[in-house]
Amino acid sequence: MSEPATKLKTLTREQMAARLAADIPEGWYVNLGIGAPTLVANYVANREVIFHSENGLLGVGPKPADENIEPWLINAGKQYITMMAGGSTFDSADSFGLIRGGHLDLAVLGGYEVAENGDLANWSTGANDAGPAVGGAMDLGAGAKQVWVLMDHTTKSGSSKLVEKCSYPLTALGSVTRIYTNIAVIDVTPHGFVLRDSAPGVTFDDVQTRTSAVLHRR
Amino acid sequence: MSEPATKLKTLTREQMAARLAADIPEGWYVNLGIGAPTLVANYVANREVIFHSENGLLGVGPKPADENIEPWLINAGKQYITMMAGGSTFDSADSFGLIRGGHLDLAVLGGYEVAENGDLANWSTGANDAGPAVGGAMDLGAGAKQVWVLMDHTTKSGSSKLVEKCSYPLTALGSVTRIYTNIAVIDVTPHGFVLRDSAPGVTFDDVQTRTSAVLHRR
Amino acid sequence: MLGGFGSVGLPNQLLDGLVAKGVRGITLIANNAGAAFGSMVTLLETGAVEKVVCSYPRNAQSTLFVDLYREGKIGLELVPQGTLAERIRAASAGIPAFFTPTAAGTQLGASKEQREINGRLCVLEQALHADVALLEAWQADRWGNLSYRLAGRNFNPIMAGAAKLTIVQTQHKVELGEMRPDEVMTPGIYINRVVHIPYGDPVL
Amino acid sequence: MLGGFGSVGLPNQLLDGLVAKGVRGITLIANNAGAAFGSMVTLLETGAVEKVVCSYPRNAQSTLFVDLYREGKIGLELVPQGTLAERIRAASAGIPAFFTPTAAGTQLGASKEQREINGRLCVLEQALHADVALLEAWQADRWGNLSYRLAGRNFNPIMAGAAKLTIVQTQHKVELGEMRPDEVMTPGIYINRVVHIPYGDPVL
Repeated sequence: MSEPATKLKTLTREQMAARLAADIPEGWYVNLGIGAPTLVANYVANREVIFHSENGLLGVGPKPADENIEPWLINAGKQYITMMAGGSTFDSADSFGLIRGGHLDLAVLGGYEVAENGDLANWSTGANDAGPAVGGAMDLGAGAKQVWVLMDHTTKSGSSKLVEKCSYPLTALGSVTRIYTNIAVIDVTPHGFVLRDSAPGVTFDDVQTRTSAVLHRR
Repeated sequence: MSEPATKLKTLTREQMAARLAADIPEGWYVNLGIGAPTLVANYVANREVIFHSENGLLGVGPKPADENIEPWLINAGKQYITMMAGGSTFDSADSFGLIRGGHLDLAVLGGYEVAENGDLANWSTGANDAGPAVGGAMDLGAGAKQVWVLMDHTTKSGSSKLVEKCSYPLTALGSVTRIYTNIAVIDVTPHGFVLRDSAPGVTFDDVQTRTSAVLHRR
Repeated sequence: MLGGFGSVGLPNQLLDGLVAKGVRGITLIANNAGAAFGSMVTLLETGAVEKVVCSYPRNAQSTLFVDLYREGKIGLELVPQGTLAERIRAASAGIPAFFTPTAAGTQLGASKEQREINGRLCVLEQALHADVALLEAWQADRWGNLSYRLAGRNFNPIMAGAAKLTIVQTQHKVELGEMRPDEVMTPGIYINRVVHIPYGDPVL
Repeated sequence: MLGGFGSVGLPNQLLDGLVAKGVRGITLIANNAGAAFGSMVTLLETGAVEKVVCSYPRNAQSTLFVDLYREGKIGLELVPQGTLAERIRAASAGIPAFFTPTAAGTQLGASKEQREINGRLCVLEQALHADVALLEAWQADRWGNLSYRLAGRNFNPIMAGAAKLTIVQTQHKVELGEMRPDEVMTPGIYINRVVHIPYGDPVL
């Protein structure tokens, strides 16, 4: 694995979420994975984006104030939510029919690794520290029109999470179309990784150094 | 084909429907095929029987008076109907999931031929005088817990419609459990046709003579 | 792909538009194709429909379809009604193929892959996609959320999502939120265009 | 087979009954199995559950399931959530098996029949039946017609019909006809028994 030469000023999780949110067009139907992807909802306030939750909801609104909690409204992360006007409810088969049938414009998922052919590994590190669990990750990976991955560019030990070939168990084959990391935005194309944007002060070479696959210029 | 020796007094369509209706227990969920089977609904007034219609209704009630027609309530035969209290509506996929999933207690269908192994032919005479059409017959034949066929015992020319093997194109394999004709009620069992009941004045031999397969006594 | 069962839930005015536009070479996917009146008749008579995928192309008041079929002027793929519904639902739900006992061992299953599953003969059926779905709803809002009236539901909710382009004619336009979350029968995600056409009750 | 997503729509009191009855040798089919409190914990702790069929047997507040699993005291069939839902729906709808792109080419699809359909690798999945389904509803009437409250719907409607015996605990009992035909989310044909348990709101 490549060893970064210099220490970069990286984006926070909130900044990463905001950067990703900026690219979501008005009117898109979007599913946000559990964890960091959930933050994306905080940065689309000026646009009408319709959020889906796997447990059977479309039109998920912001978190309620404590005094306004509706105990029968939770999202797939088991957090209390609200519904927007225009929201709808349905059962789990319909909810995943919607996902698998290619109706979601976008799923934002976390990732352990993304390969240059778009393969995603995000459900198991093999070691299964927290025990095996897959949830809706494989369905979202296989089903959404666009799969954007929101993750740090490297592991804590400095290894690239953007790789030639995933070493962890796969979630879905060739499904990732874009990656938002704490230093860059990278398109996954038929030719491999293409740098789309980088964080302030981060150069192409900075990103390539931290990517264990060939990075192409746009 | 056997030639009846004597002319029998046969049941009318209404009498056949009433005879069949008498065997439907309270609480059953029942689908009535288009044509003569529809008449069965007129003879269960003293029991709570819940009728299904393929176009997405459970709890179909009697025909409305002309002045009370609801134009958005029709049955699969495209006749105006009413809904009972407790009725429900759903889409065509759910309606046939209900059929195919084995949830209906009973489907009452018309028939061209029934074989002694329970094979049913009721959708095409091969000649297709009225053009090809199948509707929900194959789904009902394959899906309902019980399939009872309501039909004349013989064709207009006197041929038996209860046969060793169907000559017309099949609707469903081994699915018919009972046959109500204008002269008899016949169970379809692993051993073949078994006479269950016959019309007033009709003997076992009368029925056997008009049946082109072995008829067993109960 | 055309919603409706008989004339209830049928998008008549969108069909009129199809006639007015002069679209030809149509493969029509609908439960019923044996129309006795209206634009369906025009589409059949003018040869705009090349093929029908249908469970019941028969009508007590008209022999139009049967006549065309006998003369070899129109194609037909006859599909059991439940299999038709499930194939359409499968297209919307991302299921490319499924096994069903319906039609196994019959003429309509004869040309298909068959397999015994749990002791029961089944046929493999394919998802049925369309280029365009024309639907009829009772209520629709700006997002395309829909509700249907009584037996007007039928094939409409499952066809929403089974086509590349889904157009709905609605009897009533409502504001976002007028339908409660539980009242929405088809979420707007499946709908591309909504046209407000308060045409009134269906005629049998 | 157990309805609910997390604690919303979970039939807690029917689970209590299962504990009180001392049922053992259970194969538990549910979306979540990593309970932190309640009868689910008792069922796991007492070894009443032999195996779990589940998409997410993990809980932020508890490592109970994971500990049992690591010690080899409980079996697990991990199923992607959408495949779990579709397999249950298939059981109810009489579809013995279906192809899906989900999990194709992954560990969870590795032991299954795979086939390329329309250029896409798919796995063949089987209908998932149960002996008993325990469900939670908001309203129920004498026929067993059900409605659910908001996110309480989830797996409940599709499990109704996927088991030989379906038992529902309902928050509210209503008269026949109080729910309009369009308000019934699960028709009573799928339901065998209804128990009226006005237990109040779920606790996360």
